[in-house]
Amino acid sequence: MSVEPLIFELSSPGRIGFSLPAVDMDEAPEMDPALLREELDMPEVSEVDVTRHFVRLSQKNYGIDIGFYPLGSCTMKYNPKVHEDVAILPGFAHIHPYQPVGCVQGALQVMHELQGMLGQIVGMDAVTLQPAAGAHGEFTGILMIRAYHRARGDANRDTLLVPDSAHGTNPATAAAAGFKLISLKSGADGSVDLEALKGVLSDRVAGMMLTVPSTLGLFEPNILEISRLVHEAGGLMYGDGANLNALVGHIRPGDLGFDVMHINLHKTFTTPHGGGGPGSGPVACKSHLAKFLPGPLVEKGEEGYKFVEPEASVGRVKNFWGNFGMHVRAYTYIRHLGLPGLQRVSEDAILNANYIRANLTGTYHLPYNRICMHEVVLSGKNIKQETGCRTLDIAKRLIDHGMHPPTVYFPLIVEEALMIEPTETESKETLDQFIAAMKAVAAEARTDPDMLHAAPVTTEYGRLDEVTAAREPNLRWRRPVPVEPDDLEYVEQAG
Amino acid sequence: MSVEPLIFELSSPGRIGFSLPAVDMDEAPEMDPALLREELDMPEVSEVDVTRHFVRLSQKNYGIDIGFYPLGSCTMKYNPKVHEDVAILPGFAHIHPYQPVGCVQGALQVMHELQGMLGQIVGMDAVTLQPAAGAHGEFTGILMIRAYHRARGDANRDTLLVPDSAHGTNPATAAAAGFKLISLKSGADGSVDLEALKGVLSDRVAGMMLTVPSTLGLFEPNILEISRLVHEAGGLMYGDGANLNALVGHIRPGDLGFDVMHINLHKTFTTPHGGGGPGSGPVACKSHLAKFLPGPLVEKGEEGYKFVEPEASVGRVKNFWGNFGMHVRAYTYIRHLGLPGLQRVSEDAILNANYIRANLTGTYHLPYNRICMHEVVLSGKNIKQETGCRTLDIAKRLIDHGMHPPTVYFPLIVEEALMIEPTETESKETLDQFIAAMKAVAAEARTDPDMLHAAPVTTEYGRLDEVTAAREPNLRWRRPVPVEPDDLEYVEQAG
Amino acid sequence: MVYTPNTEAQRQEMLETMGLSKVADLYEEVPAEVLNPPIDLPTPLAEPQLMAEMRRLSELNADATHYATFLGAGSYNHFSPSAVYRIMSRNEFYTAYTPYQPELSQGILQQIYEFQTLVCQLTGMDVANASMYDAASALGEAAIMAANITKRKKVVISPKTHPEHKAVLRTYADCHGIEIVERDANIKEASELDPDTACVIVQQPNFLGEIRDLNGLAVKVHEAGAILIILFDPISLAILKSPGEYDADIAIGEGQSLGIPMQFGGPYVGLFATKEKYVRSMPGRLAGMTKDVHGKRGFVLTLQTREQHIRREKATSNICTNEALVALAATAYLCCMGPQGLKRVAQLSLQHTHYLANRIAKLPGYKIISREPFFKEFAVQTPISPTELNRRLLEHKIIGGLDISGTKEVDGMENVWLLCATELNGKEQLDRLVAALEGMA
Amino acid sequence: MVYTPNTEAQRQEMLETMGLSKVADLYEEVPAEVLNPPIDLPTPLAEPQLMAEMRRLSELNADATHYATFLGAGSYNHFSPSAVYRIMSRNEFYTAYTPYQPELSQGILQQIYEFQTLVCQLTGMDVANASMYDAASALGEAAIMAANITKRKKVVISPKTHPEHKAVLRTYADCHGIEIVERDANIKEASELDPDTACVIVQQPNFLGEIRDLNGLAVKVHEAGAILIILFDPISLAILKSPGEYDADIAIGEGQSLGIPMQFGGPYVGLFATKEKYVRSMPGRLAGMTKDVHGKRGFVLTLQTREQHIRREKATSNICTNEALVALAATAYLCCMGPQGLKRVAQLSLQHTHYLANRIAKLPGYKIISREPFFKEFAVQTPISPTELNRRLLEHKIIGGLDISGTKEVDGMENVWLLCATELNGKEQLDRLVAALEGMA
Ligand SMILES: Cc1ncc(COP(=O)(O)O)c(C=O)c1O
Ligand SMILES: Cc1ncc(COP(=O)(O)O)c(C=O)c1O
Repeated sequence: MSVEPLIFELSSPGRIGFSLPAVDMDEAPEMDPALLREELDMPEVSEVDVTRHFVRLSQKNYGIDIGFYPLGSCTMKYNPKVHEDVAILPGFAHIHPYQPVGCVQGALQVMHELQGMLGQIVGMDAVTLQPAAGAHGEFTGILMIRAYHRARGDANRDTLLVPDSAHGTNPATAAAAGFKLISLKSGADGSVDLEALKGVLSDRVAGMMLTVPSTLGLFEPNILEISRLVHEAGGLMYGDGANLNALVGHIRPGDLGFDVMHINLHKTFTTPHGGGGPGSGPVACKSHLAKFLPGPLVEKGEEGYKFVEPEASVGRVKNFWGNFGMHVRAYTYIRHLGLPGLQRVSEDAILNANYIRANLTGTYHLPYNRICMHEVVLSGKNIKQETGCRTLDIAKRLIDHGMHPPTVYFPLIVEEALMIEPTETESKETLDQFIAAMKAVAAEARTDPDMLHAAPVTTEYGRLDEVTAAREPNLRWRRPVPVEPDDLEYVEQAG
Repeated sequence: MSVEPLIFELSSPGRIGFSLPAVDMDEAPEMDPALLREELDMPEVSEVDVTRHFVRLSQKNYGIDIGFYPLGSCTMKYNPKVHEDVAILPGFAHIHPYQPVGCVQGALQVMHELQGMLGQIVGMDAVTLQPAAGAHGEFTGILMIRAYHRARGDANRDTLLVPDSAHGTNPATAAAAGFKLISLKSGADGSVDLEALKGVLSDRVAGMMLTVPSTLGLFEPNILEISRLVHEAGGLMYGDGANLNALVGHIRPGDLGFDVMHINLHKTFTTPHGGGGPGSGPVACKSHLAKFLPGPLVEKGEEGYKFVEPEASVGRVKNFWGNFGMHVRAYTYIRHLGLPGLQRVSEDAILNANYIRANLTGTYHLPYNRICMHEVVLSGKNIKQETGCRTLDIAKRLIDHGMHPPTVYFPLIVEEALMIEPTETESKETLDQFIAAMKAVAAEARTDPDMLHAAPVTTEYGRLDEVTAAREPNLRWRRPVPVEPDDLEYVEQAG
Repeated sequence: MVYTPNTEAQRQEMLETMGLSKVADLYEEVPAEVLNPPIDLPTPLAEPQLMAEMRRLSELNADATHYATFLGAGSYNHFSPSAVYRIMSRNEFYTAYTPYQPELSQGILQQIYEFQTLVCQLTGMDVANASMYDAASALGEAAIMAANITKRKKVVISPKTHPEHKAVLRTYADCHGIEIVERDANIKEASELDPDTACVIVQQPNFLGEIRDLNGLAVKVHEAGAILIILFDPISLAILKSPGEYDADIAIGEGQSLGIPMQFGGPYVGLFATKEKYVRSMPGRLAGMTKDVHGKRGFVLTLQTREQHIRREKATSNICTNEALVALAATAYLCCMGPQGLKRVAQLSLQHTHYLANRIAKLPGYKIISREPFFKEFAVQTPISPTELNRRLLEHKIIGGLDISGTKEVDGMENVWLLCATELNGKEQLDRLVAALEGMA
Repeated sequence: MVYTPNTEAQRQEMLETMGLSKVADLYEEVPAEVLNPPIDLPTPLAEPQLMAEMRRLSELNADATHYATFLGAGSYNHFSPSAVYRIMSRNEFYTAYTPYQPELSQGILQQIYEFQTLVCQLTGMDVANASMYDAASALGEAAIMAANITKRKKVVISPKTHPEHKAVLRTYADCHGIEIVERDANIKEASELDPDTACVIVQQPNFLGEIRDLNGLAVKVHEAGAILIILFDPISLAILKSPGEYDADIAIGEGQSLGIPMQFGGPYVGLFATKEKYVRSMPGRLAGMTKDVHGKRGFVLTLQTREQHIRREKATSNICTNEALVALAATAYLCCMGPQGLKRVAQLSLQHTHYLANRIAKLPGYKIISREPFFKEFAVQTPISPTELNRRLLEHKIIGGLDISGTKEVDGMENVWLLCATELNGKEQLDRLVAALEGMA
């Protein structure tokens, strides 16, 4: 495969790639030239060019539909094809958000039932589908916590507790929502350190953001006690539901003491990640927080489904009703699998992660020697000490073995972390291949560390220079300035 | 990229990839075991496996949507994406051919109008859409010619004339239809040799199969005279319409004297080739042959569109009404482009081919020094004489230059033929790249012939051993016989 | 223009390169009297209007996603998982040509090899080709192949075979002076085959959906020096004895059942399998396994000396373009279904069909004609004309069965309706049909 | 199960590998009292039934392929060529994650780089990011960015801005104690900005479709030490002066117009562009060009130190998942359209809208409220309630405009209707609407 030109480099003046009717009326008033733009320099290509360009680019990209994609914390599971067929039905794809509710009852039914089903699954009383992604859900939930305290006149609670194992969006959200942050150091077993927690609880604490299972892939055995302590101190429990895949059908975060949480439909409910988005991050809460939800919600009334505004809403976080296209897919998934199917999801997600844990412990360092949930975090520190090969090298070398590497260097609290989430849609055969590849790489690190430093070598591209990219950012293409004859003359004279 | 396992090698006993309801009734009588099969040994894989397997396989395949695909005689033009969206509309995709005509009027309208539009384009009076491909259309047309003579009591006409430049399906069709064949040697300029033609015309001649433009990419300048001669001798003119792309909108085969012809919708009217099919090969004829068309045809009556049976039909050549899915696409195409668009198709197809001709003559031998039509046939015989590199080597080396090679070794009458059909959907830029690559390969043949013999070297696969494939055909996978312990013992004892 | 990328400036530039001044110069060899005749075509539509117009036309048709359909007779409304269409619409597959350059076509070549194997597994035959146009034309080719192998000129075909298959067979056979005799393909008849018989053709299940006991038939046919051709429905083979188990010499099937949408009759895909010993007489393309220069496993088209592009008038058939993409879809379908899924489809179809027959049998004036067991369709005699029933059923959003009144396949019997039920005609639909019929009594 | 490939035997085998005997053992750390609570979900549906049910639900909605729709207000029924969807549904694109491993993600990385460039070309700005959730949340982030840059806490926004954008802005600003003032963003007002002003936000065309003359505005805003944020509609930029030409500091747009289906409101894509000097304050992902070890041009995510996964609470935003696939579709759309196509879409929308306004203006009791020129929507005062009009129009298979009676954006005026026409509302549809309104007089 050769370097694919930029679409700009394929442009030819006057070429067209569209098929549109001619303008056959002259109804608009003449416009003041001061309102009009001067030129529009964009690529001029044919539909043939566009199709080929993007098909060829796609071939330079890895996806779940190519192979194993064990990014930890990302739940890269198979995206059922039927979801895509459902989502493009004209009655879902081509409806306007402001249509009179009477003529979008099917859409409202999907949203209403999805609210209910998600509530059932997480054990919460009310759900908004509005947030666009997990981080957006976090933001929404944290605003609700603030609104809750404010409404009670408890206005001094300006601090959130976040464990040091948390995903980056947790502290970033706390900051974005205007909170101060206390980072909680995890205990030796990866769990929340109860004593440390007690030490920081106060009437300044608005709540705690907790991920269960944690980003270490571990269940929080003291979760009920943690919730009790936080509640006792007047705080609320925010649940980061990114790892719901481990729990779905068997354990409800609502039962663990969480007051409010988000759900990543693009993880647990397998709406496609699309190269980084779209996602969808519904927020679920207990009844005492329901009135603070962003509006509108969908309710079923006498005359059908309708929108209603919660009485003390924190306000909108997004235009319209959220990423409806993702709601449709998640709804389809839940109706396809039902409770037995979802339970199986959780079981096999956990089983697969533990199978990897059991088979790779020893080859790689296992920082927390416990049964894991949907993912396992290993450490390459033993390899690094022994061979000088870093986790980055291991990851790059895995590419040569035909696999997408796991998440690396996260969670931050694990040295040389390798965060592996296989998901339930992978077979034992695939896991065995991965395990074999991981072992092979570990062996190669010992026998030929340079091979790891040089990896990947079987791909079209070798390692990319990220340092220069950041130092001298080139963030857009610009038309090369044509050399004018005058310029040339000038150069010649000067030269 | 690594070798993709066969789907059979991915099978795991008990794994399933389907989602179907359970059998919830017991209504059928018990069946005699003598009617039932014993085992069904087929691959057991998940939907994940299937998707990945075929996505990975697809990446090992070249298509028009990857790049230039100048196979001569194949008209590999861009397949508009809108056609695919139209073809999967439920009202086209999910209708049964035997539905009462009153509830499929839209489908019948498409067929009826397509019959009419194709008739207009080729200048013929009646059209059947039934044949499944070009060769099937030839078969149909030749049966009509036979029926015509028989109906006139002219039963001795058992011979067809076919130029030696014809596509293999022409002689094969003549044979399949039970005719004898006279192969006509082409003249020095690639055209039909009028004297030779006169020499073989007789009352045994049922007709002549002629391709215009010919497979040499040349227009037949004497076509009117040829038709006159054949008709004078009591024969009919069969037109192989595979090369209609050169004529569409500007020249009608009906005006050239053809009595009956087929049209390859998968060429001129850009229904996708799909790795070798499906195609669609409507047959068009003048009024004197219309009653022999295979039935049914679609007519517009008082109460809407309906099927009618031609009075002296040669019989059916296919189930149902032909490849309707292809009719829909071709219909969409014609309604999109209209006459101006189709004229532009022909013009640019010819322009592109001549541009290649003009630029590669000299580098390669040009056997017929004339303006060509939609394709140009070159010869690698100069390269072969000079360097020992054959056309096959040139083709394989072109692959290393990132292009699909043209058709090679056809037409048979051109030594070391390279048959290049760019089509109108390619831009000058692409042609320039191709020309540059062809020149580069010619240069390499001189400087480094071994590089050509070894080509392709940049692809995942090197040249494949076709000889062994044909000598010891392995046409299907068989489950490796598991080695029984007994067998091993036997081997050990024997050994 | 959207699909002709050269700009006016480029066209002019290109013309100049070759010493021409205008596009018309390219047509200089064409007699002026035939150039640019009037051609009457509709005004072009831009893509948005085009899409709207095609949607409008499509919605003039009653489709199976909005109607319950009980039509079968060679085209079946089976379910196809979404994954199948997504696979067949991969650009690299559907925009490729026949894989003549194997280095650039390993994807399709390997898939053809897998398809051939799957057809063999399903039919119990030794080898299968890469596809034929459809079952009917494949049957025509099979009869000619049998005639060529046996050097005989007579074909015996069971009368209860799909009438269009018989019609196509007649067209093909006629070209070679092959005589066609309709005679029941039972053991007794087969014991009395005359020595001119090239082959015996039997459809299983037959046109009326009946499952026949074909055990022992092959022995008789072979004793007469003839070839046994079994025409099968691929879904039925999930449970029924396969052509291979019956020792058929050639097995022909309509692959449409394998997840291919009905599409008003095509494109479908003809399945063609035979015994190893007949492979060189077989029509159609074949992919074979081989190695590349580095010893890596790969695939190529092989045994091409049977084909028209090499052998011209001596080829086993004139077929060139086949139904490759449909075969690809069928391959993906078979892989998604697997043996268990395929059995489920067959069982559901079988049960639904008998459920319907059992209910209809109880309606006054209806009489089941097909002999049990039948597979996914059956013939029933009706109190009023099936065409009239169908007309009335449309108002209930039901597309009724095929009116086969007076046809040869039912010995000219009047008021006969051929009804079909697949896994997609669930209990709700079956009950709805029965209730509608009750209401029409 | 169809998406959980391990068989029972394999599950058992795997459990044994790790010394466990049953699946329940995996949950041993979970307190028993919270394990396996009752969860009430609908009975699972198999794929055929599921597809039928979802089709049924979808057809309860009146969609724009079957109704003429005149709704705009932030979501537009523009045409999208079939090629766009075919591109975005390439498996390698839609099943990929964020391109953290560049060696395996060059396709998406290069496409992001192209998207960034296209947004810059369209807006006339220096740099653009890889996408935001939507225009509304992007606006919220932009205001915070402006506050951070200027270290000021007041935002001035033009009142005729989309009310939901204003609402979202309020939610975002509120967290940081940023005050929001609604004030017309004309030169006069801008000359009197108080020194606390972080930014001035103006939507062009505004909520009522009006095109404002923003020349000179930036000078005044900059004189006050504030930042100018222009909220644009990308289609309008084919003809209207760009934010860059107006010297805006930040340009925010809703990318839905760029060939993204309306989908009942999402997923859409927020466009975010700014000046070079502000790039390190910008939220969202960025792709940059670089080289690989062999010197080959390639792309990586860059300037990640602005982002949450590196900077955590110090990040410029908490955004992680964005709208990458929608941005990909917009990229493909822009490439298909090119400058000429985009201008055509803009011209057709402009003409259709004025055609409609010109006709409606003549109807008794109707009065156009929006000031000419407007772009693809306009407000009109109606003789009866727009909600009632909409109700009646549905019977004509017309989805009417938005009822904005009594809203702040029209100063509380009663009976105001916001109508929109795009290139898809051709003459036939426009006449049909006018005729229907005439019939209701
Ligand atoms: C644990 C955790 N929390 C939050 C998020 C943020 O979710 P999103 O990317 O949808 O904004 C992620 C995403 O990877 C995550 O893994
Ligand atoms: C000149 C010519 N004639 C006939 C045919 C046969 O058409 P088909 O492949 O559709 O059967 C071809 C196909 O390549 C051809 O090029």
